[in-house]
Amino acid sequence: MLYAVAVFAPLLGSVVAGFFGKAIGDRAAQAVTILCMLLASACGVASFVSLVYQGGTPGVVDLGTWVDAGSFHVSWALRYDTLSAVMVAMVTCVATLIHIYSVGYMSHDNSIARFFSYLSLFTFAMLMLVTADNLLQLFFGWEGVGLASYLLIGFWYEKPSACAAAMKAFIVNRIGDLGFAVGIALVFFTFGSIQFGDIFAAIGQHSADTYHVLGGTWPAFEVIGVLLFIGAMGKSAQLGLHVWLPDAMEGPTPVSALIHAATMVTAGVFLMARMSPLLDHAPGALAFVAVVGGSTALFAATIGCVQNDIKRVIAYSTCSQLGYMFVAAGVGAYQASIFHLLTHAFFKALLFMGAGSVIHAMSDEQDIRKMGGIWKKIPLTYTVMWIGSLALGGVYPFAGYFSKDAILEAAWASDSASGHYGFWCGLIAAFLTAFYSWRLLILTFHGKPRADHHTMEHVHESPAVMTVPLILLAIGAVVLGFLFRDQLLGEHWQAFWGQSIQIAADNHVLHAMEEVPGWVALAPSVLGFAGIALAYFMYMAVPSLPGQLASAFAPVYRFLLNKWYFDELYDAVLVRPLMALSRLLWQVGDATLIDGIPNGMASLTSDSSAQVVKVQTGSIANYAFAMLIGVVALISVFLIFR
Amino acid sequence: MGGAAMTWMSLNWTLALPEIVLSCCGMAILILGVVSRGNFFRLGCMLTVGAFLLTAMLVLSGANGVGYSGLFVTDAYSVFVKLLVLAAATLGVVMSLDYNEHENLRRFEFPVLMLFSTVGMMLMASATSLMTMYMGVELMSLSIYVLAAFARDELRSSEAGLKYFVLGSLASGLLLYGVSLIYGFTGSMDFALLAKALSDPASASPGLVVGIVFVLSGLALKVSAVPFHMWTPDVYEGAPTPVTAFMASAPKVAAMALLVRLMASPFGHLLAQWQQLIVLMSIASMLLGSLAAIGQRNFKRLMAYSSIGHMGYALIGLAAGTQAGVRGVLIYLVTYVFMNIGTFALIIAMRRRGRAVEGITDLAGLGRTDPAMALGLAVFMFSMAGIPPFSGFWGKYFIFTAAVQQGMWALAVIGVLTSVIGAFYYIRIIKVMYFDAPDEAFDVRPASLSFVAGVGGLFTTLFFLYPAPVVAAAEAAAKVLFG
Amino acid sequence: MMIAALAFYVFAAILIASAAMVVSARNPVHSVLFLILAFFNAAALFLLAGAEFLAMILVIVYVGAVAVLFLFVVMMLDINFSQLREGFQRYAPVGATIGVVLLAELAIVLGGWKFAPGAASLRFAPRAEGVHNTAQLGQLIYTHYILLFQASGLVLLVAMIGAIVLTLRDKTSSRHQVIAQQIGRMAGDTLEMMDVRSGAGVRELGIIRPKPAPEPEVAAHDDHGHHGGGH
Amino acid sequence: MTITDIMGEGTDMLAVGLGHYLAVSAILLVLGIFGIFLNRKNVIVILMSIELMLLAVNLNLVAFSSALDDLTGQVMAMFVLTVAAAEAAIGLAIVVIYFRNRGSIEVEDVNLMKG
Amino acid sequence: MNAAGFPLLSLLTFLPLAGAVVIMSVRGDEATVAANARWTALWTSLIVFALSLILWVRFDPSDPGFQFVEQASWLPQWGITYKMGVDGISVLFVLLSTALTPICILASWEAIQTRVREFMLSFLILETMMVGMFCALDFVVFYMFFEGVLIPMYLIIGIWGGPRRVYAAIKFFLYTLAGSVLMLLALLAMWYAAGTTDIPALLKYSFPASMQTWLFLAFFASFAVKVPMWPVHTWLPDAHVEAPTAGSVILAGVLLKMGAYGFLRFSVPMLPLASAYFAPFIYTLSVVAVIYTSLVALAQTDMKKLIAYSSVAHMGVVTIGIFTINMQGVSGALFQMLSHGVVSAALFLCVGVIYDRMHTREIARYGGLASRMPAYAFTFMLFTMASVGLPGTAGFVGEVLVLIGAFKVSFWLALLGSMGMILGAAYMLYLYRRVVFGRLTKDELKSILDLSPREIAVFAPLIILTLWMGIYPSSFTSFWDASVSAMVEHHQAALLLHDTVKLAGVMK
Repeated sequence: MLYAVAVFAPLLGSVVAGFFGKAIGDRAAQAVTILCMLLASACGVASFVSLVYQGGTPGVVDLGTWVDAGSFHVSWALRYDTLSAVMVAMVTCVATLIHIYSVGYMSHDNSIARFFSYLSLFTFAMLMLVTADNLLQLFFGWEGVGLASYLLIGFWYEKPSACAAAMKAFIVNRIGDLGFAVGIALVFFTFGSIQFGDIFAAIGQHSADTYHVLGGTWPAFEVIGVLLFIGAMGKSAQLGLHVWLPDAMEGPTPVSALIHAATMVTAGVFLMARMSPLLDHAPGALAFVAVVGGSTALFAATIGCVQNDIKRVIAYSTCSQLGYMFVAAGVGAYQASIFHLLTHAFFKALLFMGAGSVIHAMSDEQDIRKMGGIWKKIPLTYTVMWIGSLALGGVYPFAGYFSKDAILEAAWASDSASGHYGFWCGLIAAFLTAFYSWRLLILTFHGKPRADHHTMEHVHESPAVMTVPLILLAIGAVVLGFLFRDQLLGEHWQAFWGQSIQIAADNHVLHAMEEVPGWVALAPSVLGFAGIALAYFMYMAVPSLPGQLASAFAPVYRFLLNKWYFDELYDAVLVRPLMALSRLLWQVGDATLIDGIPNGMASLTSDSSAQVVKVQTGSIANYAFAMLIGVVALISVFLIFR
Repeated sequence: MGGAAMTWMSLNWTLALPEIVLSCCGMAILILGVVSRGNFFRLGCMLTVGAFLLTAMLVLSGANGVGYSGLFVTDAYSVFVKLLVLAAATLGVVMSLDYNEHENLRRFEFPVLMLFSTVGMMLMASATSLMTMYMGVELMSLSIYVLAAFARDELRSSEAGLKYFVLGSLASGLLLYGVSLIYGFTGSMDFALLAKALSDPASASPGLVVGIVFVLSGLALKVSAVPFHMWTPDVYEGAPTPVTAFMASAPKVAAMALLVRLMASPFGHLLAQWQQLIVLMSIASMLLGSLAAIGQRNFKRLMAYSSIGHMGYALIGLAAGTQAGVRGVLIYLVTYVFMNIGTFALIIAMRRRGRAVEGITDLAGLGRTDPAMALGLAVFMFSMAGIPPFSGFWGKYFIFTAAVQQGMWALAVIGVLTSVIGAFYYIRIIKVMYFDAPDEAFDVRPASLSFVAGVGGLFTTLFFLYPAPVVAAAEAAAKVLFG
Repeated sequence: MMIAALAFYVFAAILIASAAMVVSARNPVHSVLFLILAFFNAAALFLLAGAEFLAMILVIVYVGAVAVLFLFVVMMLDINFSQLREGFQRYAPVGATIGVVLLAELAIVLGGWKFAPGAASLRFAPRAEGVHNTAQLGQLIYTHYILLFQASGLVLLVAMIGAIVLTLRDKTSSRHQVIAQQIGRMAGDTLEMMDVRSGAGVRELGIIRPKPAPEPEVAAHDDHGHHGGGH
Repeated sequence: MTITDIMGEGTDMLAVGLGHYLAVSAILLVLGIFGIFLNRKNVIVILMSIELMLLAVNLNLVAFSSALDDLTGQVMAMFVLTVAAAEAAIGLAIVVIYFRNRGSIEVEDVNLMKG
Repeated sequence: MNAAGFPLLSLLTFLPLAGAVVIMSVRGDEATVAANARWTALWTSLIVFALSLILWVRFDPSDPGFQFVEQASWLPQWGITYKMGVDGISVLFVLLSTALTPICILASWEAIQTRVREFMLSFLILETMMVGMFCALDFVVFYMFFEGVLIPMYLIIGIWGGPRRVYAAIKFFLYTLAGSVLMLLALLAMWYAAGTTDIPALLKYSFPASMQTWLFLAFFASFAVKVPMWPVHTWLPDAHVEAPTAGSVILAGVLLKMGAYGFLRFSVPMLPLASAYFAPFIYTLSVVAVIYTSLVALAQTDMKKLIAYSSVAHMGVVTIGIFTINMQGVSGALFQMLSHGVVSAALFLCVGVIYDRMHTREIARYGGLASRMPAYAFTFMLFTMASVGLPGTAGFVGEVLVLIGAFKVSFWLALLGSMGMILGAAYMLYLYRRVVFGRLTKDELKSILDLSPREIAVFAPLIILTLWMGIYPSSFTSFWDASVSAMVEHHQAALLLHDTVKLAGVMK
């Protein structure tokens, strides 16, 4: 079946490139992986089309048993429904483009085959994630993308910062994964199965289930929801567990585009959507999701405003956009979150790859303070960056406009405190988004060239192999919102989504969002333009202003520049104490205390041995005396205890 | 039981045929030795071995029964013990062949004394009277006193003889005093009659039990149970090594067997009275045996402490006071004898440039210089530590079984824990042999020692394959005392 | 009865006193002499208890043989007895305590002595009426106790062998002539014939010192070599 | 026949009671033991102490024999005497060779091996 | 006689001894003897492995009982028989042992240059002991093999080990011995109570509740040390660090499983009440083990020690799984044992590879190996990930099953017991980063060589196994499903019975 081909073709490519890369050469490795990707995307799109537009029937492709222990059955199976199909299509398409882009971008690297193998491996894992038919397989893909992300962030393993970033990404993700894994256990505990079909079918039976934890009794669904969301927080870099994402920019830019913008980080959102039938019965968990999402959206946007690394700015923007998606999920508008996920995949990949193009042009310079004045030299890149920013900023009719508006409307329409919180956060974030997007654009492309002469001379447009994907993505960033808005969110959303997103009977968000007050619909756009204007004012009109502001509000500026001191906080609160604790446990706990007992017993034994031996004086008289004492003692024992 | 009615045959004198034959052989060898010209030592040893084998055959083929007016018995128990004693003695004599040549101890009296000592042990095994017991003990001990001092030009040897003699005599004094008290209380020295008289534990007077304590002390010295062990390390160290080997095995067996028979048979009903004492001695022996050995540098001395420990384990079986316990003791003794003799054979083989060495560090790197010897020693050490599948494990297994069956948990736990402490010094020897840098190689090992070590090693290693005969024999023997 | 009792007390007192002297006398010769005295008194006590044969044996064997042997050895070894009593003082308190405890325990035990209920029936050799003590002992020893009698013979034999093997010395401490060895000695064993060039020095010939003569083999005897061990 | 009968029968033999004999014997035994471990003079005295102990035993045996009116005790005492003689011989032989090697038979000198 | 038609298990057990005899009988100069010993050992172990595959093929997974049973009279009057057999719980460990032995022998091909004959001898004897222990169906036979393992392992650590080998070897020996002698007492008590040492019979026998407590503690003393559980784990890092590579491999691969196997074979099924009673205690220790030793691992500067500590943490997961006593938990524990057997063994081999080249295990002495040793980097990465429990590798399945099993017991148990997910990732990746990643700056590393064909041959089966176990674990779990469910049911029934009896007592 095409669907399975779409999933496994990248694996094939990865294995070939990985194991035989050396033998067949870089070119061949690239060719194989890209061919596989093309095949995959063709199949992916085909299966999407056939399912959604040609009346195909959703189903499950069973590949075999995986884990089997008592009542715990897990199969390898590919779920074929709209949600998966959409994701498959999106992932394969974006990934294909990024593969192609990488041919150009990585052309000077010396382990190309490895890179392509990793990319394809990642794609495979992501596909496994989105097509999973059960939570465990989803977890497989989840961890698989984590691995690929780790490998790709640490691709330039000779850079210590890259290695550290890779580790950080993996470990922080693991923290979330722990919650996810425990969530899976609770799902099994509640439903007796972790097969999506079984879970969704049994929602009604178990909706009153409770679970005791943390000294209270909670509805089981709420606990599940929170636990799964903790997993999603890790993967989707939500507030608290976001710290890995900016660091992950240590990886090559296509990686940032693919993993840290378009696909992997959205896995959390996907998980929320996937579990929508359950989550919709867990209002508390949803509120939590919305609050965290809203906070992240705002929080990341504030940081994005002051960052100077081009990729980091985009990374924080990703973080912020993911927050939006969670707000949508948190108010029950899963469709909206997936919609934003899709559009975001395109425009964010576009932005990253555009940034990559810039970096490429600037001889691997990433600091926007050292750029500027290059828009004429790389017009195509400049254009696509504009398109990407417009989409990101939510300017009509670019894709971002539709999806972001939908989210904010849904948040408002949800008519809940958490929804409103999400709405206001999102609104402010929309303003900030526009601001930092244009700040980036202006600083990068306009003004006086701040790079050294040598670099400026080398600024050139990227080769076609890089620009073509950019153009394709740009097209996507322009048209996607327009094309899909109604299908995904309109009255007939059910026709599109089928059974893949099920919402509770009392969830009318999609309907209500059409009827929000006018100002709600308008506000994002207005604020977006305001942000653009502010950016223009600060960086184009009065370029000295930012510096003055920064020195005037130095604490705030430093606070933002240092990312709210999250890294430092974690370092001080978690990492250092843990490392100290581990040394303490080792040196004191193990080496002194625990080993002290056997070692102490050993020395006690040898000491007492020395004492015992002292009795053995060699003197006959003493020996005789000892015997006599023995006799007397024995007689006494006998007489006393008889 | 008037003397007049007594006929020669009613004594059942044939029951003691093995002893009689062995004594006659001993005297014959003595005469031959005296009249022969030249060195009779080697031949004397051979003849002694022959005599032992002959005796063993007689023991095996002899009938069971009580003879000599109740002084002497031949039963499964005595047969078991005698065979074991004879085996140990035979191997002991074989071991001395080469050693004595080297150390200028080639005098034919040596095997003869071993022989008479063995006669004493056989008497002990068959003793059913306190008198027979005493005579057996003395015959055995007197010979060994002399043997211990046999290297008469060596201070260490004569000191060993002196110490053993003095303390041994003191012990026999105590023993005798105990015998006199028991006799005084019951009017008899016959085990069967004693058992009858003491069938009611309540009737036992303090005097009797104090007598038992004295007897116990006297025998405890022979098995070197704490606190009557003090002579052991010094004597083991000082005595010529084959003598050490001999007295670490055969007399221990005989004395332990006698102790068991004495405690189980005439005083069996008084179990509650003496059990505690045995438990105390057992615990003390195990503790001391394992602790004191740790710091030792001299291998023979280490073996002394080791044997103290081993006797502590054997006493567990006695303390249990059951048939299973006695069975355990017997099996333990069997395994003990073979691993002990084997170890000593290899200690004797520790000879460098013609001079005997005894330090544990002299074994350094033996695994490389003489793998066979190292392997042998390793087997014995592991076995003594009670690591399966070697026979030492089985000894402990059956001993602890008895203790557990009687619910003597504390004893059993202390037993196994001391065996762990004990394991430390056994594996330390293995460590020296295998882990340390090699020292100069030992001299070529004479065949006789290889033979003895081989017998011990094979028994120790292969015992687990077919333990049934030994266990069955021990069971049968134990049954005699309780049946 | 009175006389017998009086005799008992006298003999017992002397016995104990002389035993104490055995232990505490400074001069070992005195100890032996007190031992002899103790034996005599013990023999007297035996007599009082009706064991005439044993009493005689004690005098003959012990006084006549054993004690004299002691005396002999003490004198032969010529031990100086100057330093005494050090250990005695050091160990006396604790030793005395233990001794007193032991004595007290024995007193408790023996004080209330009673026989086993069936003791009478358990007797193996009740005294026969009208048979002399010695005769009856003889009858017992040569019949019922023949085994032990023989065993005691073995014990004595062992003692004899032991005493001989330990103390008998051949007069071999000096080197003595082994004629066979002298006759069997070959010239080639000790002599090396070399061709000596004229004018060649000893060093040139590679001869630094003459080849050592082989150790003369001494006939096997007991106390050659390996003195003192040196372990 | 009861014990008192035996005792009664024995009394004509026994000038004084069994207890007296036992007491003397016990004292003798304790003296012998004292001699062994309190005496630090020379080894021969230890041997003599052992003889004292054996004497105590013999006294006991004879006393019981008399009290029980049974000859077994005396037979035993005879064997004890025999063995004691043998012991003395061997003991002295050992002392002699020890003296030859060590040049002393002081008790405290006998301590080459210890530990 | 049994499914194989001949005494397969005995053959598996004692064939290595035959190889040992062959090795012993070789005479000649050192090189000849060494070469001969290597080849003989390899072939012997390969033949044994090939034979053990019969188990894989002929084992009937649907039968919860013992299969391939063989029996010979040994001490018949005393209830002790020589009885061998495997059930779903033990069969795969037999295979694990037979599979790891040739790998170990191959791994020491060049690493061991001194006293090769003795080394191979020890290894074959060790194989006998391991296989025998997993096959034993008589308690005494079991104990013999269980203890017998000490001998070759002691020698392997002590002779071919590192600088502190003597300390490590003696510590290992005494620690384990101290534990197992107490088990011996329990064994004897069981023998006395049940009149037999036959394991299948003992499994059916129900011991009185009060006795169970003591028996359990005695068993615990032995198995906890062997597993090892916190706080009796400290022998393990020492032993691992000092042992030669192959020793560490077999120690981690099989020997640690003996303790867990003991829990599964004896403690849980034979002493259901005590197991239930002590389960919280075990959970506590296990959770502490997971967190504590993971943290300690984080601080290590010695590669082997780090992996050794990780073993303790992983075995903590195993003990949690075992004492959840439900299908998933036990199944997960078994799987974790198997996977740990493969993965940690492979990790030790990975350390061995570079140790053979550089003769140091100090992490700080390495760095940037990836550029010189890509194949090694890949292999190490794979096993690192497996150790971390990445889905798709062997390490994951066990952990997730235990997690699910533990969740049935308690949320916190599941959560804390799975902390290894995070901490494990931390210390393993930290290790990997310091050794393999980074810039290769150290001169002595510049000429380091990548995996040799022999080493690839060593790793290949382990890689395949790791992935196979991760992707298609049911081919392994199916072996023990029936046995485990029988065990769990038996356990529930025993608890129920006890409760009923108690209730009845109260009613009266």
